[in-house]
Amino acid sequence: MADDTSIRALEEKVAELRTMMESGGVDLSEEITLLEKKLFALRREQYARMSDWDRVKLARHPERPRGSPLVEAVAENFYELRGDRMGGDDPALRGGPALLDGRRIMILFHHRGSTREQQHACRFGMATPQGYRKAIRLMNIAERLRLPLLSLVDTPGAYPGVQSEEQNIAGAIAESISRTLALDVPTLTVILGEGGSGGAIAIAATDRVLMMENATYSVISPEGAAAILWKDPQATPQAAQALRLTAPPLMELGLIDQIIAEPVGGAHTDPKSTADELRTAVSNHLHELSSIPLDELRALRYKRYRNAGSVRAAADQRG
Amino acid sequence: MADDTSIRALEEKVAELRTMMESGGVDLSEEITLLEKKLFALRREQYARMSDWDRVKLARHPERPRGSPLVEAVAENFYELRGDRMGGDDPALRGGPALLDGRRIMILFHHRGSTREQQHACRFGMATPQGYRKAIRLMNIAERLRLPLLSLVDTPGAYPGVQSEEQNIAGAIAESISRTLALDVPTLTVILGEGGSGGAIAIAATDRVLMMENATYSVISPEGAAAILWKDPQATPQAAQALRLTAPPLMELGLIDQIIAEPVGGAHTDPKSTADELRTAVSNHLHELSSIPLDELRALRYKRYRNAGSVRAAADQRG
Amino acid sequence: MPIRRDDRGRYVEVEPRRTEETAWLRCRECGELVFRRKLKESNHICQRCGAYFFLTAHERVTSLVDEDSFEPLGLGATSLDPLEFVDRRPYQERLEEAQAITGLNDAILVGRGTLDGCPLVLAVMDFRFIGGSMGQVVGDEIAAALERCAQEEVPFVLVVASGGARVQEGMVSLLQMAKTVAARNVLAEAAVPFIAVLTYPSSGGMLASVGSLADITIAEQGAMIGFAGPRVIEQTTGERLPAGFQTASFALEHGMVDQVVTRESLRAELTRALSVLQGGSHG
Amino acid sequence: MPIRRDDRGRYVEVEPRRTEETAWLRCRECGELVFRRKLKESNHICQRCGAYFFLTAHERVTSLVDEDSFEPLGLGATSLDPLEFVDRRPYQERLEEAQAITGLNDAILVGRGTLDGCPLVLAVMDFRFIGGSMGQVVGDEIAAALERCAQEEVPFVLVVASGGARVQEGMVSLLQMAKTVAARNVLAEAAVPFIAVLTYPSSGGMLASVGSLADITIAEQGAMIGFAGPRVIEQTTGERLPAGFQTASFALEHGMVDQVVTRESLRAELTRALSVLQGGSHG
Ligand SMILES: [Zn+2]
Ligand SMILES: [Zn+2]
Repeated sequence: MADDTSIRALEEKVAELRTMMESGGVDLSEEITLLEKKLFALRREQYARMSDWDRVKLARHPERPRGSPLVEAVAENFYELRGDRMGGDDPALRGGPALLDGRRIMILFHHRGSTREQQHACRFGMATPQGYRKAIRLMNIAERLRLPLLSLVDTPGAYPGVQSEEQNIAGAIAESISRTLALDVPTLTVILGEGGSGGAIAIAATDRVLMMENATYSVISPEGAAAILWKDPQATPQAAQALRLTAPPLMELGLIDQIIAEPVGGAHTDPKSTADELRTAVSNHLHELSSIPLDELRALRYKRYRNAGSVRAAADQRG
Repeated sequence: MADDTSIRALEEKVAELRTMMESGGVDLSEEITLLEKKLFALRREQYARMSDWDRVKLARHPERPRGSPLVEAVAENFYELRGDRMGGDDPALRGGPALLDGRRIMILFHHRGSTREQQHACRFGMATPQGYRKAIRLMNIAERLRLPLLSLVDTPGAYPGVQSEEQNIAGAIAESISRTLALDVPTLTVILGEGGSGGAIAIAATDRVLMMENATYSVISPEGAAAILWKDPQATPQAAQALRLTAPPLMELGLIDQIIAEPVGGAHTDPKSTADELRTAVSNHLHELSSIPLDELRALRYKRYRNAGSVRAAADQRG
Repeated sequence: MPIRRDDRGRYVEVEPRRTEETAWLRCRECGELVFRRKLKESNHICQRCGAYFFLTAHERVTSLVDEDSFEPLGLGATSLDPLEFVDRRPYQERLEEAQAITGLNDAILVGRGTLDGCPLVLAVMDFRFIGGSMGQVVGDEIAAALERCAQEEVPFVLVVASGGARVQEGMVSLLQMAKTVAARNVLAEAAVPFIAVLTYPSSGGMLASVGSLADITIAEQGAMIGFAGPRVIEQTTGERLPAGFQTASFALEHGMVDQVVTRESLRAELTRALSVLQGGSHG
Repeated sequence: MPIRRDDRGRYVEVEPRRTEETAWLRCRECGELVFRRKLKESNHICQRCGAYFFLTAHERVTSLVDEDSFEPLGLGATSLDPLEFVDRRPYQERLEEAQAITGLNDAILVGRGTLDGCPLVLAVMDFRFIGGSMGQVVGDEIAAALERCAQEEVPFVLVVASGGARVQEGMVSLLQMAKTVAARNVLAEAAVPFIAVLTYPSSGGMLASVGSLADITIAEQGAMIGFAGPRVIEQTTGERLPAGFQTASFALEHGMVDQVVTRESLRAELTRALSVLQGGSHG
């Protein structure tokens, strides 16, 4: 991000003053408040002129709230279900029943891990066929027990490994999309961080799709697009821009339903308020969805995806 | 089988005479006819006093009609579907759509192989989780395309290997039973040779269950029962008897619906007529089943398995 | 399906032949003599080495439901010995002996109760009863319990301790797999939760049917979970079994169960699972 | 999703930039110069070495349906360039070029026809059109074809030749995965058969959606079948790719397809598949 260094310097200064005050007993609260105001202004200024590529970096920010800590913050009584019942358990795609604002739901979410070991085990949130087959199992349970489905998407994409191909990752994604579309319960997706291509859509073909303000949702990573279309890694920021992977253009294209506001500076600057905003948005949409009869819901869902980015639907809209 | 040697001697003698007649030009047809009559009588006599253990050996007879040759003889246009779409294809449990007596059906069958290499690859008809997951996939297609299901069972049991356990063979069998029971098409099983325990019931919980005259259907092999209950391999014939694994007692217990007659001496003595008998029986049952409305069929199916070997149902029957 | 014992499991068996209760039991893991009354207080876990003594159905029920809340629902049936089976001894005799030892009609104890106030139907198997094998009575009891839960919309909890099918009932026992699965499908249609607890041992036809089809599957530490017995696998395939084969953590690693818990925390775990499946105000 | 080429496949590409037809083509496998008219007669297989030249959509259609039976059903739409995408060149330009080369509106040709008298709807992709990638037009065409098949109860045959999603349409292209799968679900409810033929290449978003959900899936020999491109896998994971990775036989061995057939026998194979799915007197 532009001016990142001056913001960091200011952040460090504030931290220093705090430490001084706590250990030394000198009252520096006034100075701190002033500096924090300055910091906030800088952040807002920077935030306002963020490029799409800045947004990608924010979506990937190592401290961004995500994975099981976020699930625990948003929902209560989360009970993790593990295993695909066919040979494995993928730690990159997780889920289980939980209570959200008093409502029983089934949550699916990508988990990228915070420590280096976790990240390695989770492959930074890139799920395998085992992950998507577990997701299908959890969707079956959700339908059986009539729990609305909440998908929290945050993945660079499905894991591109030899074993993934041997276990038919393409088929697992296809089946997962098919199962999501056929579910006889209300379904909702929030793109939390990165919504990476097939690995994301596998669990995101839901009745509604929301995006966090700084999330991205894309058919390919900007780096991948730069390499393939521009034949030039330097073109990555340009590719990020061209792909229209941030929330506002996707809202304009009619592909998402709501943008969930984040605190100035990004979700990581205030995980608590982020979780609250997220919970409120999810709760509202689930409330609305639950009032629609199931067959109507499925008909609406079909129409939504039948018309998604359709030449005809667009023509109708324009004409 | 008792007196097997004298029958074999006679068979050889007939073959010798035939060769003599064909090469030498001497007319021995009268002698051959006489000997064949004698042979038939011997076979019938032997057949009539077969022990249950003899029956087990007949069910396992290496030349018994089974597997894909039998499928080709019974049905037309068999189109094999391969793969579980999750990583593998089990050659021990096969299937695909076919026409039987002009009716489109989905066939599942165990394949034991005839050559040594085939038998090794098919593990003598012992299916793995991949086989049962393929079976579930084929059942899904059958339901989608409204094809009645025909299961041809011939397996010593599910394959007890390390990888089977790693891939959750128990879960695969359970899911296969569950899918069979929930199928929204008429379903029919024929126990062809060995109906070995969990590996058999996985695809045999159908609307009707038929047995070939010399087939066996058992919760455990006689050898296994002798080892565990008698702690004596010598007790195998006795165990075979005690387990009531042949068709007549299973008919008496109400667990099967029809016994399909085999030629004297067993199915392998006349594969052609065996296939014809099998086709006729299957065709008749499918015809009957197809006249029952599907929800009634599923209610009947539930009742059948709910009452199968039930203490209460038996008490009701006796009282 | 053989009735088997896994020597690698840290499970300690109570000698099943003895009808009279002895005051002292020897821990097979560490050799310690433990006082039976003390053992009960420690949830049947050896206080010296942590080995698990397996629980009788009654002990398991007591450890899981609210005090005095359990009300038996059994059908009161005993096996009809449909094959009139005799091996070295008549099956009838084995049945009577098992009944005398366990005080049960067959290898399962079914009843309703509450867990932290939450109503449930509980079915607990007893390994002492012919290896916890599933014959017609176990099949009938599980099916009836599932149907009842579907009708009354009460969650079903099944604690598995079974060597597999009841060989002495031949094909009648095999068909209990289909029966229990059919009844499980009824519960599914009623949208009522089903939780399975897999303990030592969970194998054979019991695992290859209703035991594998719960919404939530919890393995007790020390459980043996597998379709075929180790000896059968070795004899049939000649394969060497990997370390930790068919243990609870093997099952977790291979995607077969949702959680592995100690015996001490099983009750809390069940409460947790039931509360999320049953809780919620918006339905 | 990258547009990729598999050098291990025995597939020979026609240079896609040339609009005018040359009389001679060079076989990339054996170097032989082959006469274009001769090639057509041999089903676009090099007579010297057996290498496959990939087929244009029109060539594929001709090779599969009864003569003169094909009647195009396309929507006549062209991509709206929803992102107004420009990389080194505007997407609009690429579209126009591809249209000029292929004579198609987009990377798919849909129509009805008969195969040995049996009616079907056929959708064939053309790899020359921006790598056979799936954008809004391909998605719409496939969805419309599936809906038509469901309504008219005519089997659907899809011949895949696709590098994946149309990157230049961004998220609009990704959503075609959901669109085509939704329409496939409609066909399933109508009990109408769907056969997929996977050729060179079948990958990315096309394979991870409708391409993997047929009732019968046939791979053409020489097909490349896989989600991620070999280079992506190697770069992301550092893994070495096994021999025969993502070939048709790899797909068969790993349970992804039902049959592998040569190009010469594909037509007969489709007839065989359709006749068993459509045949039968009792319905
Ligand atoms: Zn001890
Ligand atoms: Zn050549």
